[in-house]
Amino acid sequence: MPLTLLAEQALNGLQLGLMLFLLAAGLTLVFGIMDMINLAHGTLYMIGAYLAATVAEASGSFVAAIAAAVVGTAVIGMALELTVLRPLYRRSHLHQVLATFALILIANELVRIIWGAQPIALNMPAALSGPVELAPGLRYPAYRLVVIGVGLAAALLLYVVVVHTRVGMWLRAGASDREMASAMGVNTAWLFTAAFGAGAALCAVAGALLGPLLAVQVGMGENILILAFVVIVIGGIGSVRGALVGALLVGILDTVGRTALPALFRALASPEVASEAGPALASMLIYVLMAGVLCFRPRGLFPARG
Amino acid sequence: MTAPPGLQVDGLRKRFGGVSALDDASLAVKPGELHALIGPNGAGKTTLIQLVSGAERADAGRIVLDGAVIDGLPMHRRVALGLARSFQISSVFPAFTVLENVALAIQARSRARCAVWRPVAGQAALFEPARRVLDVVGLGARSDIAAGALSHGERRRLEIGLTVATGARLLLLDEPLAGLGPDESARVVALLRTFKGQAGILLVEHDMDAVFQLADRISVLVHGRVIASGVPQAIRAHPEVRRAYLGESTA
Amino acid sequence: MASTLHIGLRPLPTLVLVASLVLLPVVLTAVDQPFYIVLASRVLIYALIASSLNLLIGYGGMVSLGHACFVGAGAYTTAVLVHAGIGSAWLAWPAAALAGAVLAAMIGAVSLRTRGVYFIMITLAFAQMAYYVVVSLRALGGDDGLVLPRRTGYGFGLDPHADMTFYYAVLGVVVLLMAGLRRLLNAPLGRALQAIRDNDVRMEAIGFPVFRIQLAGFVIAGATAGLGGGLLADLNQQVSPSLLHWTQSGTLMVMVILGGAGRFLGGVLGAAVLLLAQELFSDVTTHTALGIGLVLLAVVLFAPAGLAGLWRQVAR
Amino acid sequence: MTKKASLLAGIALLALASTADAADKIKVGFMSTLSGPGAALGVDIRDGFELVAKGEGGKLGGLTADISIADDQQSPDTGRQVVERFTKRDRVDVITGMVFSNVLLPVMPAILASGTVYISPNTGPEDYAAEKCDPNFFVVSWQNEDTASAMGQVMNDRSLKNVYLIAPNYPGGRETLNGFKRTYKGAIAGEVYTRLGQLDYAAEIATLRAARPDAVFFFLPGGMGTNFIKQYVSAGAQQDARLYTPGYSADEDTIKSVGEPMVGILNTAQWAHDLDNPANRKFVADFQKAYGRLPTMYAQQGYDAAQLIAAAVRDTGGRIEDKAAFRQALHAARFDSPRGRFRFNTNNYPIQDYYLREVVKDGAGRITNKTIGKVYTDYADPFAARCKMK
Repeated sequence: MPLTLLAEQALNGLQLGLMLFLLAAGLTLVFGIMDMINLAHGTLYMIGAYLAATVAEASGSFVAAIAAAVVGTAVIGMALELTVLRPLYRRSHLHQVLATFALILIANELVRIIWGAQPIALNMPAALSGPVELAPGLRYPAYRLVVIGVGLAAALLLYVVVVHTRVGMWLRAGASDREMASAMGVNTAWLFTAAFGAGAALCAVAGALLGPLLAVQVGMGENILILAFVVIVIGGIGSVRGALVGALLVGILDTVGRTALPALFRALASPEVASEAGPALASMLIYVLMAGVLCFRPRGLFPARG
Repeated sequence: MTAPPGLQVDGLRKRFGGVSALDDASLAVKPGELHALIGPNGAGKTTLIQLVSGAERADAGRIVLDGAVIDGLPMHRRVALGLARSFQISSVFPAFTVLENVALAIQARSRARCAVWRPVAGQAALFEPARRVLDVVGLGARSDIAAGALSHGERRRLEIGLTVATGARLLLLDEPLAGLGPDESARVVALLRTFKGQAGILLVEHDMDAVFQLADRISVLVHGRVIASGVPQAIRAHPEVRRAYLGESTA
Repeated sequence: MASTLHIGLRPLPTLVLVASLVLLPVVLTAVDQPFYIVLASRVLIYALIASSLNLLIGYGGMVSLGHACFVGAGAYTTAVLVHAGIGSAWLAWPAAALAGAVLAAMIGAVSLRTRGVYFIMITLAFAQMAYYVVVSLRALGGDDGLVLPRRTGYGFGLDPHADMTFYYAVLGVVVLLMAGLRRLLNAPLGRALQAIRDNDVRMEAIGFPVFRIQLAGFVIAGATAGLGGGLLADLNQQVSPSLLHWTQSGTLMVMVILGGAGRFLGGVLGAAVLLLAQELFSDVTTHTALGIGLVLLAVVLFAPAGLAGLWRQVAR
Repeated sequence: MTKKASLLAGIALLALASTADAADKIKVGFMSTLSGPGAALGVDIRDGFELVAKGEGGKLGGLTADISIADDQQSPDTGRQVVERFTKRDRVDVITGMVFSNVLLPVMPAILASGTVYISPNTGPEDYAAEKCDPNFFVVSWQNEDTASAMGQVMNDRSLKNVYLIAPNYPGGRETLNGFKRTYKGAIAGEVYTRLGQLDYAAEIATLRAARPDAVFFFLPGGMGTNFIKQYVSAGAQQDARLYTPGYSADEDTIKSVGEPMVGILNTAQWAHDLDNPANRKFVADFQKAYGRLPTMYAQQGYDAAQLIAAAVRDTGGRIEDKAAFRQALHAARFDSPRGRFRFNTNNYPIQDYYLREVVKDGAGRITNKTIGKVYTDYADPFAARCKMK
């Protein structure tokens, strides 16, 4: 593999990983702090993308679209938290799975009723729609570079908030021991709503940013939700650092697997076997990684709770 | 070399992260003896129970039960060999009745413990011995209510009953008096006295009056190390113990 | 003996239930509505599959989000056997159960090392792997699945393609297995599973091999689901990867929780209500999912013990 | 448990409520993918189909049309259930509507076993084109390889010598690439099968560009195609190797959701909304009036499925109870298809023309398909020869 291609694939893996991180960070916070399985997290991502597409269409401004999506989705997320999810915190994971599964069904139908069954358009700003030359022979889509930048910025921001601020201290305390957090006098109800809103906002950032690269359609949340779950389980539920490491691992492994495995099989096996086994194994790779991690570290790479 | 009968603990070490919880702890419990383990908070008493019962693995050291090394065995295998523990915080089956709780412990050592056909209900072989255990711990009259509905004191006694019902020859009791009022405490002390001579007991307890009333021998654990072992009078007189521990706690 | 754990059978309602299930196809044939015989067969099969998941979730405390892969294993086993010319249900159905059991043993051996959310996710991961294996293998028809040229036969001159005959075969299997499941739950192993659900640490401390018992429960549930998959392959005369899709695992879980996890007939009730609701809704609207979603949400918020629990609440 | 009993009573009542057949109407079972990510296609087929009945005041060929619409949720298991309902409870005369071959193939044996006619408004699988061709199975759209093989021809004509192929790893994907390779004569720079439902194609696009092909032929239905095109164009790869695809990945629905990046994509289809014939002008105008959007291939196919039924009903004088006559009328039906000339081959698959379309920005700034040539005239699929049906 030539060096430029290798560099390009590394960037691709990084970019996929960072996007997964945006989704996984919110999920892992909600999970860690509230001990809540939220299958509807992907739904917030979908709502973010739809809001962004609608505002972009109406205003013509991509920045306005992202801002509106972030605010709108955070509000919807907090409203959801206050009405439906709050009564579920003390219930078993089973009930949380069922209720949020129901939310997926409802949200998908509502989106279909409001926006129709056809995918809708969300385009990147024209200025970013081409490639840039990073090095001789290495052209990379400008938009994906922006996505990488935003992903890194979000990761950095989260790191600063979680590690260096009072809110972050509460979050960490909440993730490791909820009783202790409330004993410390933290208003957990407010903290939960805010954390949920923040998670929803991160979803919206991911949805709005990925919209120009992916189809904005009903059901777009579920595919990516499963990936986000894989990420946080690998990283250790409740750990933002784990989510980052897990996301990058998944992003890079998936990218490497998709390019290297079929090539490897072509070199080793008959074309018949290769064209079948290569893609099959590549599809499974991240699940194999997750099962492997859990086999040796049943609580993920960075368990948040002792 | 054949080890003497009873429980031998040799040179146990355990670290959590950078902190040493047990550092070369050794002690021996003879068959039928009530052996108390005392020490200040954080001395490593519960860690020792965890390691001996098999809930956690030691970093180094040896645990021998009646001549057989049991270090590597999972907890349920150690129970089968005759070593059972109780928990500092009562750990029962709240949805099961009191009688069913104890019957479970009997079931654990019956040959048909995982049978799939004959209903449990009506199996006298499980419930008769369970009733006898309940009579011993004084819960005979409460056998048909759900364990979740018991008072704290009753639950402490069920906790002991569950441990006894395993039929173990050596019991590890982790603070059986924790949180009990004087009346309930006296009941449990009387109960423990009836076990003396029938089963070896390693008793972790903070109630010094109870310890000195009951124990045949006492070991003192400080900073993860057993600093003294002997009959109660000897321990009471032991200068190091007085300095390290009793001096503060009897004040 | 006072026990809330023993699953008793009141003779009269049981008799009424079984008798009405036996009479159902006769009545439906009399009113010339054979379609509902097929629907009833489907409900029975899903009742069995949901009950096997109820054994895991409700009685064993093992919240598996990968149960569909055992159904798929059984279904594909049956389909492959039929394609290989082995067309007897007496062979194909036990083989389907065996396939479910073997897969469950492998997945359980790894997954049961984890607890809680991690268990939910690792079972999902394994099911996803199984899904991608099936989608990718051309020998299994890939995304198109496999069509069974005929149903597996029972001998004795019976025609499995007659809706009524097939219904009775399914009914026989389901009643037999539900009876077996009841015995299992009342037997020492069933007790041990429920006790582990409530307090696994204590079970280990009184001498039960917790891991092995959970694995046994997992394998039994996998075998039952595999058998259900075999029946499903026969019913539809086709198998496809959608049987193994994660939303299918989710739907099975919905059935269990909707009906009442840890209630003996919870799985049966959940499967019946969900499938019949889908059938009713789909006649009037294509926004079926909206209705189902709202109903589910209402159940979780207002009847957390499921419909079986609600029934008890109302009856009181 | 008494709850169960009342449920059963409910079912019995429901059964009694359905009425017996009336001879003065035609019952159509329309099952399509109407929810989930594949719903866009199913909805277009349905809208096209209903347009015909609406135009006739709720009738098809003079008979009152009783159309039951059901959602297969893109699952063969659900599809099978619907088919049982159509054939055993509603006893419909015709079934139609399915989008995806992975739903159609598993349920088709049950439909054919019941003796019900099926009219496929979309997928035309190889299975029923050759030896297994069936007098009750009609395809009003195309054989699955047709548009791809037309594109192979286009690439030969354009002297493209080194083409890169990409499709999802499922039977439909392989079938389409086979169709392409059947006619394409040049070298293959690479052939990649991706995960079904894949989101990110950055890695594949990078590998693809490194292979330096003259052109790329891709078949990625639904959202996969949208993702691929958006990412391909933003990588600037369209300048190096142009995108070619069967019409389904470059139709008005995809254009609407992708927008600007679609411009320049070449695709082949049996129909285009700018074909100049009266039937097409009426169809496109009626569709836009009724639904406020441009029709797609799917809409046209659904429209023709309904037109086909209407023509056969008309030709039999409404006597559709005579199944043999009805089948015969369907096979021989003459109707004004928006695509122009259309007739059935011996295997009940179409003989029709194929066009080359290019996505352009038209004078009004609207991005849409423009027909730029005809590839095939009276094209018949290569499997018909193996069909023994006369």
